Amino acid sequence: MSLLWTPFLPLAIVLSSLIPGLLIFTLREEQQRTRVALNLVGVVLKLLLVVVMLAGVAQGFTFRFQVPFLPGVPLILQGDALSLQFVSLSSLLWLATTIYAIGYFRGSPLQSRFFGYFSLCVSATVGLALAGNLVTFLLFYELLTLATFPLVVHKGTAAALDAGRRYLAYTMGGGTLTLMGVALLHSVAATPDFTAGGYLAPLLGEVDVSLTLAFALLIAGLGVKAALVPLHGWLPRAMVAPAPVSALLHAVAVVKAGAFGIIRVVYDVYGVETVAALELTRPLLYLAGFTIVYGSLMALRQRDIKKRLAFSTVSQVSYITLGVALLGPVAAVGALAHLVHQGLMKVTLFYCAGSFAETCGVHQVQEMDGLGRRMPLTMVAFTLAALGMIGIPPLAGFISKWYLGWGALAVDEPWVLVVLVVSGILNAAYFLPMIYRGWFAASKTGECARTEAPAMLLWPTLFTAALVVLVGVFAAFDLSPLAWAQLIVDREFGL
Amino acid sequence: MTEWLVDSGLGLALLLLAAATLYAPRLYTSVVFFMGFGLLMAIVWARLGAADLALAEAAIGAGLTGVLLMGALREHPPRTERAPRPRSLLWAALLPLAVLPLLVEAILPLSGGAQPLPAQVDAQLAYSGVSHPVTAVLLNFRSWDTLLELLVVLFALLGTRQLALSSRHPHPPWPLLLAWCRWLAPLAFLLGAYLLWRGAKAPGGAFQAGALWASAIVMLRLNGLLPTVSWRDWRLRLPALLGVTVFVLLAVATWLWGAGWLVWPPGAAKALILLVELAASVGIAITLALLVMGEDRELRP
Amino acid sequence: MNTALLSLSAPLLAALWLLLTHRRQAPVVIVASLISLVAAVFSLYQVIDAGEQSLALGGWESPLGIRLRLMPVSAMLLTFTALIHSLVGLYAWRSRHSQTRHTDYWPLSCLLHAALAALWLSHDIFNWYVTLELLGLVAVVMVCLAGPKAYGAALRYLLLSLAASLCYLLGVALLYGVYGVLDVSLLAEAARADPSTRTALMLMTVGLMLKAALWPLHLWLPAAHSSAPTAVSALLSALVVKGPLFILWLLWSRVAPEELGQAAGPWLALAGVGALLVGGWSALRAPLIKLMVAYSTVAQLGYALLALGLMLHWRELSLDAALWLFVLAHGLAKVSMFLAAGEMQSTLGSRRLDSLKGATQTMPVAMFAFAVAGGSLIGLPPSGGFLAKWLLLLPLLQNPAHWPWALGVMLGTLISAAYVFRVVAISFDRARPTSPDFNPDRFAQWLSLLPALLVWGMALISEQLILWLTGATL
Amino acid sequence: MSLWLFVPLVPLLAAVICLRWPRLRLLVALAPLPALALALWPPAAVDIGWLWFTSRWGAESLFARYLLGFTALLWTLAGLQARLNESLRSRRFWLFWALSLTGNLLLLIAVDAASFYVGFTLMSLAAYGLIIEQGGPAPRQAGRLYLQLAILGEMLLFAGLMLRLQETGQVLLLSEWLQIPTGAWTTALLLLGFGLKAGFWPLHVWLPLAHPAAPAPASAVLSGAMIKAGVLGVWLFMPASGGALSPAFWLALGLFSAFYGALLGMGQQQAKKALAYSSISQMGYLLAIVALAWQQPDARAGLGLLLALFALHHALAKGALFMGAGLAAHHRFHGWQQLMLWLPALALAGLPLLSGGAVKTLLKKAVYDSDVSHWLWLFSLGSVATALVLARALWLMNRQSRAHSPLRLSRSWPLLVLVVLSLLAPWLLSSLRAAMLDHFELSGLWALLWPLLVAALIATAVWRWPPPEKYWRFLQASPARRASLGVKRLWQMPAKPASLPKPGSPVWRGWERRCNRLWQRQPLGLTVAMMSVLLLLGWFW
Amino acid sequence: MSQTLFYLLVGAGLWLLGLHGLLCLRQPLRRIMAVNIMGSGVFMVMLALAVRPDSPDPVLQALIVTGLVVAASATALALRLASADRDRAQKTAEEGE
Repeated sequence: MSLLWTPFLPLAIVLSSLIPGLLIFTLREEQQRTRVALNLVGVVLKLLLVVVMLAGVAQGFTFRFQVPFLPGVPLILQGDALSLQFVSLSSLLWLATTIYAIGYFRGSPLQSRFFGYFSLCVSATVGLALAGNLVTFLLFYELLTLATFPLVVHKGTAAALDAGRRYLAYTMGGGTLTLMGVALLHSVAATPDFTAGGYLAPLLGEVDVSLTLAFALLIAGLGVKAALVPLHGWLPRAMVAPAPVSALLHAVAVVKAGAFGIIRVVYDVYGVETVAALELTRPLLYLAGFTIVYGSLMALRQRDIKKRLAFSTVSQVSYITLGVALLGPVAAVGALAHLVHQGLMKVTLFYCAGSFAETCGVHQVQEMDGLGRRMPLTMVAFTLAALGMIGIPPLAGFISKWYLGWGALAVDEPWVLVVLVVSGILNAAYFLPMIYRGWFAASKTGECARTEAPAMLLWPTLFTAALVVLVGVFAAFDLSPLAWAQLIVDREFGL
Repeated sequence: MTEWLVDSGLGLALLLLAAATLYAPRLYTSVVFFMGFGLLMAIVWARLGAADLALAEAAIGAGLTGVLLMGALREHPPRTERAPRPRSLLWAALLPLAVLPLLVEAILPLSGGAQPLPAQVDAQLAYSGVSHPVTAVLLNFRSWDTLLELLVVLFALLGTRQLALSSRHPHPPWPLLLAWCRWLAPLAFLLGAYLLWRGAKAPGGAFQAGALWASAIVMLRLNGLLPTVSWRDWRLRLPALLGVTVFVLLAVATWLWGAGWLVWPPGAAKALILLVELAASVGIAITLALLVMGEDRELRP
Repeated sequence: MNTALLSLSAPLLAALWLLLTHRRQAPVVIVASLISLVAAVFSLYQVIDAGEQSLALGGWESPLGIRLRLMPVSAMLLTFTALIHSLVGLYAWRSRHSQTRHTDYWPLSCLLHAALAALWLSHDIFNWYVTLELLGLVAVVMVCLAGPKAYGAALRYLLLSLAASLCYLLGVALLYGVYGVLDVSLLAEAARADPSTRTALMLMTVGLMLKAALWPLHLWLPAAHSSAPTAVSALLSALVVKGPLFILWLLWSRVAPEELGQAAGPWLALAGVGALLVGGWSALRAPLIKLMVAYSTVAQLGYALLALGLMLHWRELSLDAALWLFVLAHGLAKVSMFLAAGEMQSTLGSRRLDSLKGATQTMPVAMFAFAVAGGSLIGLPPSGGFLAKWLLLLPLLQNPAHWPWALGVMLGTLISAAYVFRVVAISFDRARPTSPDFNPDRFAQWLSLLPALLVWGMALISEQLILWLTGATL
Repeated sequence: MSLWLFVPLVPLLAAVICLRWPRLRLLVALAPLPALALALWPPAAVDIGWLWFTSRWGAESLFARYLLGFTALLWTLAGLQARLNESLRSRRFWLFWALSLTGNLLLLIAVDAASFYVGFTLMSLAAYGLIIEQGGPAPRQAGRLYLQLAILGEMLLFAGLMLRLQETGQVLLLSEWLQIPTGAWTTALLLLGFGLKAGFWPLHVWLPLAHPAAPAPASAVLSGAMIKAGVLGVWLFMPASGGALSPAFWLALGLFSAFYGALLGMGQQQAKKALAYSSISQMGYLLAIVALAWQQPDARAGLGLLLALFALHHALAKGALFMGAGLAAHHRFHGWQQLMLWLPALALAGLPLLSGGAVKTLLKKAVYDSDVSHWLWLFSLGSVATALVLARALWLMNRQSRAHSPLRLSRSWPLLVLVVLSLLAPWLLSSLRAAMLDHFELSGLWALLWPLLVAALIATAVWRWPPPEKYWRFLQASPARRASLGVKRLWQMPAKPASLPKPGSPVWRGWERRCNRLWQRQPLGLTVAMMSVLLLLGWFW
Repeated sequence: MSQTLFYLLVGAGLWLLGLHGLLCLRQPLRRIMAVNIMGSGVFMVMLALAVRPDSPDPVLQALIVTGLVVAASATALALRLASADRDRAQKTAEEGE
């Protein structure tokens, strides 16, 4: 690998969606083919670049792109193991979601705008993943908010606008808190690159108050996107967005950005030791535990499929936070693996919800009766993802839950097991009735003709559903998310 | 003692007149009081030994502003006015009264103390091209201020040009005034020219002269002796802009071919200052006249 | 230095040419602005290269004569002024909806340009008075270009502006009475912390605050700025209010004795926070498009005032850089915002915010410009607004005792986000879109986007800019 | 590629094929055959490095081979029987059949805990599809309760597994776990988790509902094979010395369960329900055997074999009975065909020379050798109860089947094979063969026969003078079903309609308007006043 | 009390009087006059300073001239603006009727 082009690889990964996105904005509505072509070229290019980078990072290369920004704080795009976990997930799901969205929006207006912002959203996500220091992270974190808002309000209805306003209110608030936290940290410790093991340890004992406040600010700011209770209010409303958006929002872009940020802050900014010394994670741990249970309880009470899924996200994303807050290497593996696993499962569920709504007009849980006959393949995907969510072995969710439970015990926090068990039961309580209705209940309207979703909607769904199974069954395989998480943790914890 | 009595009388009269101007029940009375206030001010200044300023105040502060106010009065029928209640006036007076001690505290130390500048002015007066220090300051030492000030005057004219005013029709002037005008106008021209010429050595100068010329123009216009010239006509625009244009061009010229921005060549200083003064006077005269008399068809073609 | 004066005289000569020939030739103005821009850039280059420069006008050294001084900040502002004028001029020329195409806007904008340039270069407290008057009058006159409905606001503006000038002038008189000099540098050497100086500074400050529409003396601004023609609003918000601010800054950072500055700092900073909150709140509740933008100016000036006050209080000179970055970022963003707002307002045929429904569809570029500019106002990275806020925040956060001020900044950010996104959200309403009265003017929309892109483009040179400003204002 | 991979893969493949071509149901029915073959001729265990947390599959001990063998056998025969049933043609049924089968086989060949857990879960959940197959309210309710408890068990098991793993230092191999003691929480969680599947009292509540609801072949595998997995789990996961509670407690629990099941079974009105209660009773015995093993860890190997044999015996006999009960619901058994019902029943009751007799002898011997030999009479009494339940069940089946069409062998040959196999089993398996030598002695014979005779007497008496219905009725009450419905209702309580924030209360708006009016009316005066006020600040400064 | 100080005080008084007028009065013409009186106050202060007996100061006098002209121009504009505004108000009222 020559040294000349390696710095530009991270930049290229960001640009591979940014440039198509900007170009798409300029297209007219009817230039469907060009739009699709641009999208696909970007997607494929990004995937290729990510693969190259994966190979490089696995061999220990670092990819670092830097431009000056603030005095002493350059903008850095850097590919390390942790960022690649997130980048790969985003790129992969971007591929699936792009195809899904092309099918979903066929024939509807304002496509150029949609796909433009869609690409921007992915660029921001990828940038955020590749960010090499806190300021760069903050930059993309805010850009993500901006790029996502038009997607949330894409439908332009009163409900969508309400959701959009709420989304902005929460995320801008979170962004401001994050900014404060970043600035506070910068004022006490400058802003060096993310470092495995953190860079604040030398300051312990001098500026503890600042460090604690900065942590609180950062977590509160990131917690908004990660939908920690009580900062989750935007998420269930944001589900009014079109299905591909919800899928991306819940699986990759927004909530994951928050969770990913928390990971970065805890591991690469503060470092486990500093965090432990300041006893910062205990409140976070309790909050995450509470969020997990609360999200599930709320999901149980929803009638709307997407709303139920949204509250499920609230609950599931906090698994990641929980794993991080446990501060043990095992729990960290669980958290990092869940970052990917939850993404795969939730994206599948939202694809399915979108297909149900588009193909059969099914929006409510009660209307799902007999869907298994009408859309068997979609329903299979839904079932697999839902079972994964519950944590049924050997699906994806089980793997993360296993590591989280193990990790909790390893750091002597057995009560976390109770949270996991209760959450599992509640997950089952809201997912299984849906599965039951789909497969075992007879359709009330008597329709049972087979009306499977169009191929563009079906294939991405099946693809991600298959991944849900594969990453679980082959968790021990060298290229699985779990193995990669293990690699990250080895590097982060210096094992 | 007499000095003191006179001073205190004048000062108190000034304050009283000012208060009367503000709070007189009728607007017309107010305007009259205001003109009286301006004249009294001129007298005070003359008494304090600033003849230049007394002249300027009389011409500009009292005369011109008074005429403008009188003109404006027609647009403002008195019946529309709602007088503020005395009690609210008293309450509102508390604020300035509370500020007064602060100002007094600041003013007290100022009555004495030597200043560095007058000596320097005296020292450099010989090189300024004129012998009257005020003119030297205005047109040589601080000519930049003056240039900008001419721009201010121009802005007032340009601003007036933007304002649509439909109901402005010239009233027939007083017959007596009409009769006097024929004599007064040339006199004012002459007096202005004299002041301009004298400005180099003694109190007087472009502004005073411009004000006098303006009054002459106004008088002639009122008599119908001058035609209505539209702004569209370069013959109006050129003189109105003459002062600024000449000044700016001279500034650029001194930069390009001279010793630097606004540096008058030693020999030609007096001539240049006179040129500027003349141009400025013409400009001011036209501008002021337009400000007083300007009609829509004149200003907004 | 000569280049700086050239940058001043180019628009002045252009204005005189236009007035003499009585033509409304937009290209002349734009060319003059561009010449001025080039000259300003040269002068900026000279300053970076050779440091501060001064020129004694008429060959008379201060205190007798007037000395012009080209400081780094003034060179920067000179460039900035020329740039904004070129951008706005371009818009006013090309937009079908600019209400200023066939008016005296052209000579007036040139004169405004010249007045501003004179102000940046001036270094003499009385000369400042004259430039302030110039600025005030030309601003009022330009507001009047909007026609009779703006007269009320313009009259209030004029009267307050005059009162403020006289307040300032009384302060000048007191200072002159004490020290006998007018030149800023000489004053700075002589200044003592006595009651006269204090009162003089106070009078000048109040006058300048009124002219700069700093809270709580901002009440005239929203009406005046929102009723002016679009291009004028842009110039007023971006440039005119910055003039008094510049003087205020020099007055306090150069002239005022340190102990006075230290005592006055918290008050100014408090006023800044007040501006952020009150201005932001009013913007949030404003029913009209341009009124909202105008109130946002009030709010944004709060940042500058906050930076100024805290700089004085703590002698934290890096805050100067924050102050000027705010000015730059706000200027560019506000131009974009006003142009976009005006373009949308006239195309959609209503001044009300509600009429922006569906604007993302009907006028995407203008709405995008509005949002992008708004992003800088909020301070989203990597826009210019963010850079400024970053510089402002760092000293605030360094010491736990200063954190309450940071809270003010945070609230300000949140409230600006709220008012910007309130508009953005409305524009996404596809349910009942307002249909445009005319065919939207694409080119004009792009012109309105240009400044917003520039303010985000500041990120490209941000490091040098900040380093230079931090060094330059020291 | 190891042969063990075929054990779970073949059923899965068969399921996929069957989904595409539903006529190939036979493939699914025969899918356990590789497992059966491997049970007979087992290759060495293999490590599978790429599967979840790396796993290890195999069946090396006799114990494991017995279990695998009879399970595969039962599944095969039940599958074949199901194939003959016209009403079981839906793809869904066969899919779930195959999935349960996969799970069941997987947990049997699992040597590591994770694989066991995976198989266990798969089996548990897929069985829901079997229970609910016939549709209608009863299966739905039974299925709901089953699923609720299965999920609950699953989660508790997960927690227990995690705790156990922590105790064992993250070693997944089950064989390593035997020597490592366990804590109270782990014990409780594991026993609850597995117990909910095994179905001994008081965790049996789903069983009496699920078995009657499921189709007969499904009930057969459910009762014959699947619930054994629960006991197997307890056996494998707990240390050799038992959990935190004393083994005597578990022994008591097992025996109580045995009597409880029998007692309630006697009062049932449905043959399959009575059989289900009998299963509860039998699971009590299995639990008792496990408890015995915990009491005397040295005898673990022997008791383990007993456990396997008991399970095998119960699987074959109960499987045959359930399948017979299913057939009896639609057909009349006549003549020698009655033997297809009687023989398994008698075997279960413990008739000498049948599998039951042999197992009972072994069990009694084991008890006799243990510290609790004074409890031996309870086991004998238990035999009486078992016999009574089976009598009741047979009587109910008989009553049902009278009206129906005659049974043809072409419809029931898998049942016949099963009965024959259960007859042959004690002779084929050496351990049982040895036990049967006892039956040729009078004391041994009498020990087994007297409970049967007592039971026969009681049965005849009851048959002659039946007690009034009302004495039975309380036995049929099912509080669990009601509780399950309650849980469902609680869960599905609709969310409150989202309360939208009120857009500005009138009071607040009024204030705002007043303020606006104030400074819009007099901006100039107000500003000048503000100026003065600001100047006044000079006083403070 | 010296003459200078007396006139300085008179100037300050005029300034405050003008301020008070601006604070209370509603009529545009009166407000304009109030501003002018404020201006006169400032000029009075400046003049008093300019003619301090020990050093008569031509610079300050020149400044006053400049200030006067500026004030007069602004007043002219303000008056015209007031008239125009009044005119507009009348027109609106007529249209309203």
